[in-house]
Amino acid sequence: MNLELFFYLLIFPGFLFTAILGLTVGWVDRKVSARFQYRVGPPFFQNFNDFFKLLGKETIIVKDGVRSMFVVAPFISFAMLVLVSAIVGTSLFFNISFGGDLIVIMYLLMIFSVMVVLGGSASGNVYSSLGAGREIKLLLADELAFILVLLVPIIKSGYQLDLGNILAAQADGMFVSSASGIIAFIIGLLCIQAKMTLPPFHIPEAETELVEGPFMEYSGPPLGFWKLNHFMMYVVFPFLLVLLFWGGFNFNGIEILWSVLKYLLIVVLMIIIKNTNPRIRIDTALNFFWKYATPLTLIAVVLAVFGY
Amino acid sequence: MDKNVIPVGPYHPLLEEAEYFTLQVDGETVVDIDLEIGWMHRGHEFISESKTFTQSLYLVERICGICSTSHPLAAVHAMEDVDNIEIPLRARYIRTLVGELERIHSHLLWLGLAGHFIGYDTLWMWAWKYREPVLQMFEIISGNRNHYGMMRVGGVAKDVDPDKIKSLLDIMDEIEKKIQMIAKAANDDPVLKSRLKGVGVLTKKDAVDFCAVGPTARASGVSVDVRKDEPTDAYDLVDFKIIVTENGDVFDKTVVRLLETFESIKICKQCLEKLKTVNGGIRNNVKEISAGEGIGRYEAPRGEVFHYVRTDGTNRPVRHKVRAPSYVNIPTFKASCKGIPVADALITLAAVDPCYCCTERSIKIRDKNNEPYQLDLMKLSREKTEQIRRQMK
Amino acid sequence: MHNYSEFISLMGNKILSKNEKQKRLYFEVGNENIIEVADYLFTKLGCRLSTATATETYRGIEVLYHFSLDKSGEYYCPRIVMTDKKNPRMNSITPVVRGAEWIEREMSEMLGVTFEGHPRPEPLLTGNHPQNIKVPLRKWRSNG
Amino acid sequence: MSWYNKRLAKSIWVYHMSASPCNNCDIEILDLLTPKYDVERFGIKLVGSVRHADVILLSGVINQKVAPQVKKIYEQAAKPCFVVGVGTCPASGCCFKDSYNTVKKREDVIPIHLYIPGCPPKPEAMIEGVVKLAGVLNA
Repeated sequence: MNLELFFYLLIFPGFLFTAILGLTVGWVDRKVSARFQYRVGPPFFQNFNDFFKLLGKETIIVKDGVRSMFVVAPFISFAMLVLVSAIVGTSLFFNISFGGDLIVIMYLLMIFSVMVVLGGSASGNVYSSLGAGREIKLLLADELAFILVLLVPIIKSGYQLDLGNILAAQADGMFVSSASGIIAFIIGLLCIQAKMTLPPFHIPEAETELVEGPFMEYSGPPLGFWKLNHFMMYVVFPFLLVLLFWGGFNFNGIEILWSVLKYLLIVVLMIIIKNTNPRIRIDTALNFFWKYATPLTLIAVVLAVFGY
Repeated sequence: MDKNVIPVGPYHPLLEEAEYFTLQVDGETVVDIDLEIGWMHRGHEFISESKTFTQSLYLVERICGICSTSHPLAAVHAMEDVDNIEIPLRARYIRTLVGELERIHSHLLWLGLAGHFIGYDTLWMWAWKYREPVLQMFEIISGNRNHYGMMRVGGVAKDVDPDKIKSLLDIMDEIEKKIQMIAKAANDDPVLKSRLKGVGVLTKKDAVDFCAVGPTARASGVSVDVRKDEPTDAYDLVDFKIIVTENGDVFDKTVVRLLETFESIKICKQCLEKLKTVNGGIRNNVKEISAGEGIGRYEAPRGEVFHYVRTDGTNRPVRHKVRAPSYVNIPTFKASCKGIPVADALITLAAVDPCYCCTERSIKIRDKNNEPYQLDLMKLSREKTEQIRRQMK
Repeated sequence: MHNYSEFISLMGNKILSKNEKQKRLYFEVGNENIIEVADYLFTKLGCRLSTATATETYRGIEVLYHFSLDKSGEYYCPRIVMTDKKNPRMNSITPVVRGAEWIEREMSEMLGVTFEGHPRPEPLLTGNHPQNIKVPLRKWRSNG
Repeated sequence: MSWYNKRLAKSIWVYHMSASPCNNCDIEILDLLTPKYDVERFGIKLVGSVRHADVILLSGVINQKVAPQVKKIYEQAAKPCFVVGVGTCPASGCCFKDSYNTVKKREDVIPIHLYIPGCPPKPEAMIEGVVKLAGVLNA
């Protein structure tokens, strides 16, 4: 049992698989973005090289900063992501799940964002703290919409919090094919964009305003782990969306192709949104999520309650 | 709420050059802005006084790498103004051609960087992709991508090869099509519009008060353009319009620049057509410049470049004063940045197309007693956390 | 075409000497009249202040303002000569022309001219300079 | 360490530091990232914070006011970090060497490991310079 747990956590749906797939998809992202911009883009092993290079660099710990928090934050958030990927992955691939795992996922993702904020403000740099401040505002903006998005599949599966049951409820039809499902899916995609701080929501780490925001003072391995975290999210969030709205993966014969396609489609959608939008202001983001996205999702929830 | 200070720079990715702004903010709103400069100061005016006139052209070309035609052109205008030296017709067309090509490349460069500043890297890459053919044209005409070394007192240094005019015109056509595409894309983008419209307004009165020049002034409704006001070179022989808009916000500055690019393309085409037929020398031999003083100016992409030369009959200037357009445009930040969010302040700062290499300056905040207002960054970050915590309750 | 006579007659004896060139009018005014002349050029004529040049000559420190009349491309250049090289002082025109602030600050640090009535008479380029450069554009001439 | 050096050579993150240049080298450096030259092919990426940098591209003759900042920024970089002097200015001072405001001994301010001369160097020359640096790492 314990051995299996380690396998799930560290190798298959957990750390190793997510990291490798994430870095690869990160390459896809960079490559597709480059093609968008008439460029060639980086070679395949680029993200791996970047990561290993950062592992060997000097780690500078800022004198003014809160040392412990500064160092620990990237690793805790990394652990959170590994856990989430293991939970999502096991229910996707092995159909193993437990009672309240959607709530657990929500909490773990929250911890991740909080770690970004703590790490950023622990570095004692004014840009980092501004970035952390914006991260909090962004979290406030998208969190409610995201929770409401998660509510839709819960309601549609007959009030199940169990990922396995949600998956099972989609056996005779994906949620995305219903009215409430499609609304929730689109808003969910935007929430993910915000959670991953991809354009147009890369407000906290706005390169030309706040340098790299919360990650500005990081160097060496901690920075490497922040980058890895970012790429791992390319796996975690699309998987979650596939699970909640698109009926999960199926690995029988030709169905594999369809499963891969599902995942790639979400990633490509994210990349397209990323490359065709300038950064918006934090107040515009708040406005967008509170005035439009959240009410829309509420409608979706109501629709779901009435079974549409 | 306490006033906080955001230092921008001296090294900050928003600015290619080292500059130091301090934004005094109240929450996320900019209350005041100050600027401390001198990080780029190289003492051009001092060096120029120890150089001969021709050497001085090499030097003024290196004031700024983006306006590297405007400064030599203004300098030769000033030197020619001392003695009223005439230049051949063909040289006039070549000067105009190079000057307008520079405007195209500079405006595209700005458009790309503006896209980068608001986090729209795709726009950046596109604008810069279509800037390359312009540099290619420069390479065909002058042999260099930047720092063309074309200007001489009494004419130009190199002739445009008549065999290449056809291919130059072809490149021009291609550029025009591509820029039209970008302009359309930029104009139709709703997010871009909402991000730029009504941001960082510089009123007409402020523009006049601060003596702003170039697209900064023209976007605010002040019709000032050296090319029309005092046509030198071939500007009185070609047909073009001055673009003036009324609102003075960042969006209008973008529009002015984009439309100006088309005007420049028009001028370039006319010049190239004329170069097919106009023959003659490209340079009058100027042996010496007599004692006197001369004012030369040229409409650089960013506005009027002003050179003043005072001579005493030797081959060196007694005084060579340079005034770059950014020098008068940058103080307008004080008017256009007040009362807008921090996120907008940065694009407003960039909208002037500031060239600090030309200007030589950066920002400092002073409190009531005129003491430098300094803030412990750690304290600031803690206050910010505290503030956020209060907001979250 | 370029008729400065109206301006010259209006200013009367305020103009100490003048030098007319095709589109440029260089004229000398006394220190006490510069604000009035600048106000007239900027407010009444609608000129734009291009810049100002300070030069060290044998007569003293000269400050030459360049007012550009954009409608016709003409330049009005009032010149002030300060014979006291040790401590040159003159009136600032910044209260009248706001855009002159930086220009006067720079002249002040480059050639050591004191502008009386300037709202912010501190160095512009060499503020916080580690080497504390003083009047660099005068250094090599003032020895002789 | 050769394995690590190879990774480093394939993933060079550059920080662009302008120390009173004429701006031309700077736009040519940015030009490197754009479609025609696209140095992302070689894993070169422009970063905003010097803490992330492996190579500092220094352009411009260093003036006396900016020199302490340049020094400070170099000290903040996470080592190993190399400095490449782009253009004639860091190499010889170009036409500004006689000025009252330029640093006469640039080596005292920042150690420069590689010079790319030219005013400005063509982007091809810059790529060659950085590739040479990578070649040293690979050896």
